[in-house]
Amino acid sequence: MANLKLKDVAKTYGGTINVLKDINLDIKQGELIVFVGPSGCGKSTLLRMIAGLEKITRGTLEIDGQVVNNVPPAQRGIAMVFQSYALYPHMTVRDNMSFALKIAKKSPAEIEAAVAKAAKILQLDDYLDRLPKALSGGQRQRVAIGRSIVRDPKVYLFDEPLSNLDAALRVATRIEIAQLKESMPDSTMIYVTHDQVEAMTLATRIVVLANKGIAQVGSPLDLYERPNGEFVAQFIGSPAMNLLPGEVIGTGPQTTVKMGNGGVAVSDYPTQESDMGRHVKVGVRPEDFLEVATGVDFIFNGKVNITEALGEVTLLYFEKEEGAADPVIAKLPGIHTGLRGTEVKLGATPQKVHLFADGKSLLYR
Amino acid sequence: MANLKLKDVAKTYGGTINVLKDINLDIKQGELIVFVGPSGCGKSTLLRMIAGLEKITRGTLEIDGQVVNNVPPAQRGIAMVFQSYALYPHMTVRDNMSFALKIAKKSPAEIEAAVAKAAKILQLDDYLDRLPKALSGGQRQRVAIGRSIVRDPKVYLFDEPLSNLDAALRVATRIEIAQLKESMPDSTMIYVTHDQVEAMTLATRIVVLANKGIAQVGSPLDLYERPNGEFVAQFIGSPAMNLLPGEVIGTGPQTTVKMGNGGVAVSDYPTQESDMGRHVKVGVRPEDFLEVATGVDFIFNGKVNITEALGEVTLLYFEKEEGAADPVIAKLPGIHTGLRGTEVKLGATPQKVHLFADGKSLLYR
Amino acid sequence: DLKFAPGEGGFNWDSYNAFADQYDLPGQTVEITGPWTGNEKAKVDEVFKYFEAATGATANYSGSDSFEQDIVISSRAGSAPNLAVFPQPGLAADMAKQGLLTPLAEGTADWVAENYSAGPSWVDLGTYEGPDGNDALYGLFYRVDLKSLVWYSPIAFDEMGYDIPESMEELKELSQQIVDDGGTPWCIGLGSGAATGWPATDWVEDMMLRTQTPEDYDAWVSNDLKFNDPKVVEAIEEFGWFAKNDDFVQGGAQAVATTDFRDSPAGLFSIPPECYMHRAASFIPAFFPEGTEVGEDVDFFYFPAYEEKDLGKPVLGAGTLFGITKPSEATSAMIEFLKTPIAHELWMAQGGFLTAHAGVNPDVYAEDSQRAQGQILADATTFRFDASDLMPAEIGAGAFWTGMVDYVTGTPADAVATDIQNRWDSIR
Amino acid sequence: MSPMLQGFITIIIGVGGCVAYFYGSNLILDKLIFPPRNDDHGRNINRATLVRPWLFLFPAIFALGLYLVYPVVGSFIRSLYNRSGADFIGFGNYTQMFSEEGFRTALFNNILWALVVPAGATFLGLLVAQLTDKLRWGNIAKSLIFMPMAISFVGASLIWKFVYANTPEIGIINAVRNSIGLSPLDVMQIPFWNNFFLMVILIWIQTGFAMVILSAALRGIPEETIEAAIIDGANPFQIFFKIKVPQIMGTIVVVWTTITILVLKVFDIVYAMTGGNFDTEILPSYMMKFMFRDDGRATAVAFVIMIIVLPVMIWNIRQARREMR
Amino acid sequence: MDNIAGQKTSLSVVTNLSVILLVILWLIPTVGLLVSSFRSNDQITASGWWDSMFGVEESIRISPEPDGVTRDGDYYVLSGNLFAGGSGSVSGFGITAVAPDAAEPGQVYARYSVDVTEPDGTVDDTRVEFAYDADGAGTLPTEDDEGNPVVAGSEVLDRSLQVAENGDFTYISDSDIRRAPSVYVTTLQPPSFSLQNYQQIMTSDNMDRAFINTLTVTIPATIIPILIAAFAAYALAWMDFAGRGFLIAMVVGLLVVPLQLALVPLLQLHNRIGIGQSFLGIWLAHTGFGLPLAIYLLRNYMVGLPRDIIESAKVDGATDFQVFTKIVLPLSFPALASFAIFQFLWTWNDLLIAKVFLPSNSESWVMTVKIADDLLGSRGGDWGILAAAAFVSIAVPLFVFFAMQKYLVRGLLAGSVK
Ligand SMILES: Nc1ncnc2c1ncn2[C@@H]1O[C@H](COP(=O)(O)OP(=O)(O)OP(=O)(O)O)[C@@H](O)[C@H]1O
Ligand SMILES: Nc1ncnc2c1ncn2[C@@H]1O[C@H](COP(=O)(O)OP(=O)(O)OP(=O)(O)O)[C@@H](O)[C@H]1O
Ligand SMILES: [Mg+2]
Ligand SMILES: [Mg+2]
Repeated sequence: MANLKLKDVAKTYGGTINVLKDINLDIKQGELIVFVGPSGCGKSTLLRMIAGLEKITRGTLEIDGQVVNNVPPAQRGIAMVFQSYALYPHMTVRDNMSFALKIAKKSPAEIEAAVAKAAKILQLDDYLDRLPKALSGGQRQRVAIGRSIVRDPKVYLFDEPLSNLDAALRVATRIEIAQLKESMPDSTMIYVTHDQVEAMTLATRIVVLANKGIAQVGSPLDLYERPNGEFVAQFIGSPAMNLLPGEVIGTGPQTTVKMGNGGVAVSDYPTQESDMGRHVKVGVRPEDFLEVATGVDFIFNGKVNITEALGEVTLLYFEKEEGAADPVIAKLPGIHTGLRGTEVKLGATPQKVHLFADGKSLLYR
Repeated sequence: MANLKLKDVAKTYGGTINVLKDINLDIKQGELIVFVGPSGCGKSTLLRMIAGLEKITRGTLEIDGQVVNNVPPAQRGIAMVFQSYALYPHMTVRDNMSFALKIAKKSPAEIEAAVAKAAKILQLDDYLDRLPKALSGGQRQRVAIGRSIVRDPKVYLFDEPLSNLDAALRVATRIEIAQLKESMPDSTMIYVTHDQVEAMTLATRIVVLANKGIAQVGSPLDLYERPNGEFVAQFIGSPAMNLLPGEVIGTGPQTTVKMGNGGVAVSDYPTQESDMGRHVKVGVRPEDFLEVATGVDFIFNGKVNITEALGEVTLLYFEKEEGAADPVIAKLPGIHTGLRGTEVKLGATPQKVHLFADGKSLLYR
Repeated sequence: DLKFAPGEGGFNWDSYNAFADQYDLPGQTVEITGPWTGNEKAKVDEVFKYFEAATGATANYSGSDSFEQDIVISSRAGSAPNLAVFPQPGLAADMAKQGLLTPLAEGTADWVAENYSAGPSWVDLGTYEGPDGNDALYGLFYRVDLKSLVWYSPIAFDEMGYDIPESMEELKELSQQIVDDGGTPWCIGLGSGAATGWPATDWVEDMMLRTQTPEDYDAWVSNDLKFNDPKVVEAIEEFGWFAKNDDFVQGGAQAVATTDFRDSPAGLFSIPPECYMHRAASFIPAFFPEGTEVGEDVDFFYFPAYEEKDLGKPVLGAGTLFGITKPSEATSAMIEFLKTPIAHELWMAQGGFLTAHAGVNPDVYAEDSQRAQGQILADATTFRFDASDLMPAEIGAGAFWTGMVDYVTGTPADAVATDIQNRWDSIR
Repeated sequence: MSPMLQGFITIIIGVGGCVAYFYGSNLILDKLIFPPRNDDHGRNINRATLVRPWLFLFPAIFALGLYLVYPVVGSFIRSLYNRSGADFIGFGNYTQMFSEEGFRTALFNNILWALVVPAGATFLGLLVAQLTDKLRWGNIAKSLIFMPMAISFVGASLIWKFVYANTPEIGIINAVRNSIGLSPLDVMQIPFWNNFFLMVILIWIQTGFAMVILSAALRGIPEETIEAAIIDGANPFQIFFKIKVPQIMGTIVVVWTTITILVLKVFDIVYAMTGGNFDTEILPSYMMKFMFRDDGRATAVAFVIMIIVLPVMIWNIRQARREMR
Repeated sequence: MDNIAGQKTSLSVVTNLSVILLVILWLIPTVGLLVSSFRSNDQITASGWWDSMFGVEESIRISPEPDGVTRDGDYYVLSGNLFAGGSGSVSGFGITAVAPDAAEPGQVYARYSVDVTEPDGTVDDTRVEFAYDADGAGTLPTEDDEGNPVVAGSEVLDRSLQVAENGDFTYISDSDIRRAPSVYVTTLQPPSFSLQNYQQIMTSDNMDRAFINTLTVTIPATIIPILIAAFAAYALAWMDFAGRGFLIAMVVGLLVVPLQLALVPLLQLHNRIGIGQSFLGIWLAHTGFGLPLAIYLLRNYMVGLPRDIIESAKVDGATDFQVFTKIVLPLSFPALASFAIFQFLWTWNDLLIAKVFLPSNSESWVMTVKIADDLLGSRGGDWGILAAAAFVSIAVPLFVFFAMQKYLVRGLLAGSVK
């Protein structure tokens, strides 16, 4: 039912604090768009502008082809989960959830059913008659989610809806949201999250916001596999992609890069003759690193500083090299103990080796 | 400086709502204890009792051997990050952070330095002169963290300090906290989180709260590898461990279990003769599943319902069997596409196969 | 800077000099509170200046609208002034009974009896029962108000060819004639905030004096004559003859109850006249429009008595009295000062002052009209003090007031009178 | 010394003394009496915690006790004595009073006042607070509506004489009636309804009070809840009645209570407008009739007034209990 | 909130209109008072304030000086201008107060003595008055007021008056004009306002002194109770101790104590302990009387502050004193400001307490006492002064209101907790 189109949208607070500019985005009906981006980059602000809670300073927002800059929130057919919950403090959980339905003059039976269903999904059955102040943080967040899912809006806006939930519930709720989405293929959802897994699993497309604008838009795998620049490359995936300086020494459909301290990286990124000798950054995700035997070509070698055993995988933090902003991190499958302090050589398959020059990916030029 | 000892601690709200009971816990000086548990299980409450913000209904809390049930918060030498931030709305970020130091009559220079340092770590330099209301959710949370780390307390209490931060910042802050901890080996930290990775990477020991009490206490790997029951097994690790019903058909140092639809599981869990024929649950973590070829012994086979490609790994959701609460999930390394709707057979190495009877682990009897 | 240079004019300077010679009290202060504010305060301050000049003491006078309340509070709390000026004897009697007043020096009673015209009655009015149950003189009257006056506009009377009525019968005829001529004879206003109703009590008292004997009047004051006695009811209805007739009063009978007494004379001065007569006490010129000259724009005549009743020329009056709330040497001196003719003359000369002191020189009256009022006083065959001021406060400053309002707004006279009598019974 | 300077110094001393007490006493408590040192560290802190509330409360309790409780108790005792204060007559004053028509009228009127005025003023105050909240000239509107608060009761009564006076030249109501050809009417004399015309005056004054407090409360409502309601599709009325009003219910109770209590104290209006005539007497003005004449009776009325407030008090105490939980 | 898109203009129009309506309703009485404060007492009682803005047709009596009377046959003639030395415009005139506009300017108004035949047949003499145009001869009415026929030819001119619009008049009388005759004209009186009332108030002796005294009373009497009450309110809202509920109940109960009950015992007490009537005494009195409301209002506000913030401060090591001064007090500004406004108003307008607790000499008069006791014409009848006084004394409280209003801010707590 709802296509959204943002055209050159910008937001300025108090006339001077410039928060967003040049936002251009087409959201198709039925998409689930996830906004990600560093804290404070304007995700909530963008969501609030779409909801109509914040005036759009410049540009236009269209819903289904109609400019709605001046349409009040109630007429936009949206539901929203607020980052700060925004529960009605004087109403019980039940009343919080049924408020919108009562406003819409739904029948009591209908309301009852909708609330019961949402409460079941969110495991809130026992708390329906409590006031928000007697709930835990996570429970409050669930009520906020419940409030939006009892309604049947054209567009759902979720501002970090799961941040206070425990892992199990988070997975469960995430799946609920995915199913909700699936059961209503026509409704559009916009979702802000900091959780990579959420972003990756839920999104039809991910919008990475950074630096007051959109850094890249694309499907999760796109962003993961083909980031258009260093920012997105490092932002998507956790721990962040390692970026190592090098110099192009072979071009063609595959590119060879000479690394510092003797390593050599081969990437599937194609390059032209003219790129020869260019200083580039070689990007390898921690999980793409492989331990290589001595003698074999390695991309990086270094001394392990810290190891973190996560069960299925182990994180290796290498000692930070001079000049580097972050230490190199590798994520090796299985449990590795006793590596601390030892020298480890790492390589990667050419598909997994990304190349960037001047912050931009060499794939996108 | 600070050993904490909780003895038979219990909490009841309003005389009737029983939230916690029989909490016994020794926290040694210098430990970093992480509380995890389902939303609403009482983590914040426990933290608040330790801080002295909530009366202890029954039992005693000792700090360094002294019962402090009645000592006011200010005298307990603690710093706390509130789940709800609890920023001072009338103070700028700078004043929020320096408040405690001013109270403690630190010199202006000292304060200035401490605030600057914390602001740098938390990337708040640009916001020091703003009021909380002009901050984003994540920025507010960072201020709340900043407020605690500028101080030098005996005990740090963190209530989901990172839930609103983006992945990069979250990793960075997590590492900061780890380093902070390392630089002050004497200070004790208690940390509530929903993030498995946080829990696993930071904790000296993890306390799993459930069902009004402590389910298990142990080091992260302990909990991951040797959960004492189904609850902990499913709670730690994400997606949760799969539990499949079976019947013991072979005992000894290794145990053989006959599964439904023809599968056989072999576990390193030792069993006795008497266990023969016992109905058990076989637990396999999604990441421990391996795809096995036809003909080879498999533990589970089923039709793939959904796949989620996360980049480095792919999640397979199988169709839910009748009677099972949750679908079986497998996490296979690499990118697998086109599996949807196909039949897949899964097995696992014996070390990774857990056995539970009546909800308890067969290891702990 | 004394207002009248000593030694000049018709003042009794001898009495002043004699007083001045007798007292020398530098550094002492007399605190006085009273009901006079504004203009009147300015005038009395002038008088006190002579006391200061004569004795070297300081006299601090402060006036208040809510004097009755203030004086009770301050004397009970123990921070009373030295002297209080009571607007009516009732309150003074109350306070005397509670021991909050000090009796005047012995011999004062004799002095008043001798030196005031109709002296003994002034002594009676100032004599109350003390806390010990013994009667003593507590109050010295200073300034008298004449209440039996009807104010009118001579020009209007002239133009309409009306004559000043010599008897109550003529007054009633005149009232009727004015109505016949298309005018409204009377302006009556009972409004006075919390004290609403009191102007009607003056009417009724005047009517009492004109329909009943002075003895009945006295009996009424002491409630030996019940309030609901037909005699009293008759007097009330006499008042009603004027006030409850829509044609006779400006705005109709309904307006009587709420029109403020201070605004009520205004009708005399409007063009065309809203009314031709207004019965009010001698202080009413204070509320005439600015620049009004008594004698020219407005004048008064004696509120006449019935010719047929043959009760002479009764006059209703009231007065303020000084009582000692905190004795001191200077306070006694002040009382002595008030006994001198000069103390009375000094205010007489500023206007708006009548006195019962027989030793004053009438020449110093500021206006002829005052002299005329003095003449009415002198011609009186009967002088009676305002009854409501003498009744217990619950009646005279309570039930009587509200009863009158009830009466003019419709309750029959006997019902009103019975109500008031019941109240009176209940406070015994 | 110039009076200006003198006044200034007195102000400094007065206010400074007060500040010094709080600051000093806390300092002394913490540093001298129960210093958190040595071995009794914890115990001393606990002791200080026990004492501190009373330190904070002491001046208030002292002043309240001296300036209110003491006179009230004294007055209660006085109300059991007769007019002169010499004879103990038990509840004689009370029984006597209840047998009087005048008192019963006053009581009835007063209950009417206590119901109508707080309701009217609170409602209008809430309305104004809400309506002006977003207006660009809201502050001006508020100041204008607040203005009557700044006028003394006597001034206010005077103002309303210009409205109610029964002559068309002075009273605006009758001027209007006159202009449409109706005969003048004295609204102060319309039985029963005249009470309401008097109440209008107090409502006119007190709306400003309600408005100020309620508008502060309205502004304290978390904006997100309103935004959430907007998104939930609530129209402005629903937002107002279902979201805003319930959230400031506590404040509404406060305003209501305060005005009720004021109603039970204010005698000036009735006093100045009708002097209690035409059956408009209310208890405070009834009391003033006896005040300083028959103290036994006056104090007895005062206690009847206090009893009228009892329901409001209980309501408040309940509310406070609920909050403390 | 002000940022929400698409707020309906129709709604805002309705809001604006209804506020305007309310404000007007509220202002009508006040404007009346304001206008009245510029009028003299006589004007106030003579016409409504709403008429004062415009010129009013008013009838006045003018008595021209009888100088220069000339004789014309049997008659004495006086002529001149009614507005001697001034100007004006006559819209009607007459010779009696009863009919001040009997004739129009330019006409002649005459009174004749005539004989009439009464219904019973007797002939009586009476007077008829009528107006006619100056250029034409008047026709005598055939009946008098009562409808009795006039005996023809019996008329004798008594007096006549002719007035032109500019005030020129000719007065003819059959008897010698020795006293000034009364001529009534109806003219348009220009609106008349003056600062007389204000002048009288502002320039009266010692007004500056009274003003300072008022401030001396008001400022500490506002601040001290707020200070004391704020501490008490904090204790009652956020500190845990036995008897808290009882104390709260007591405060609510004491709200209702009528002041009058307390005056006498307290003044006695002050006298006994040596405070007597003094500024200290009145501060204490105002403090005592203002406290219950202050504690009540402030406590209710403070209870509503987010618990987490206060706890956070406690964890940060703040003592109760510091929590109070550094956190609760600044966050309670709206409540403090509201109460400050009210306490200020109350003490500013107070007359009773000032009279009881301050010495009654003019040195220590506050403004209310000064106005009530000194300026108001005797017995409070001077409405003009009262109105002006009300406005003079409104000024400072309004200023306080404006100054404090900015503390009644929105979103003080925004961003502090989730
Ligand atoms: N004031 C209260 N009255 C009654 N019950 C309460 C109150 N506060 C909290 N609870 C209940 O106590 C339980 C524990 O709350 P707590 O805030 O400690 O949970 P939590 O473990 O921190 O959860 P979360 O992870 O969601 O923050 C919850 O079920 C909550 O509903
Ligand atoms: N009222 C305001 N005035 C000025 N700046 C503001 C205001 N509100 C937000 N900002 C700034 O706008 C930027 C974007 O805020 P926003 O809340 O949209 O961030 P966000 O992307 O949602 O961050 P987070 O993930 O931390 O919630 C932030 O830097 C914030 O400081
Ligand atoms: Mg946000
Ligand atoms: Mg919690």
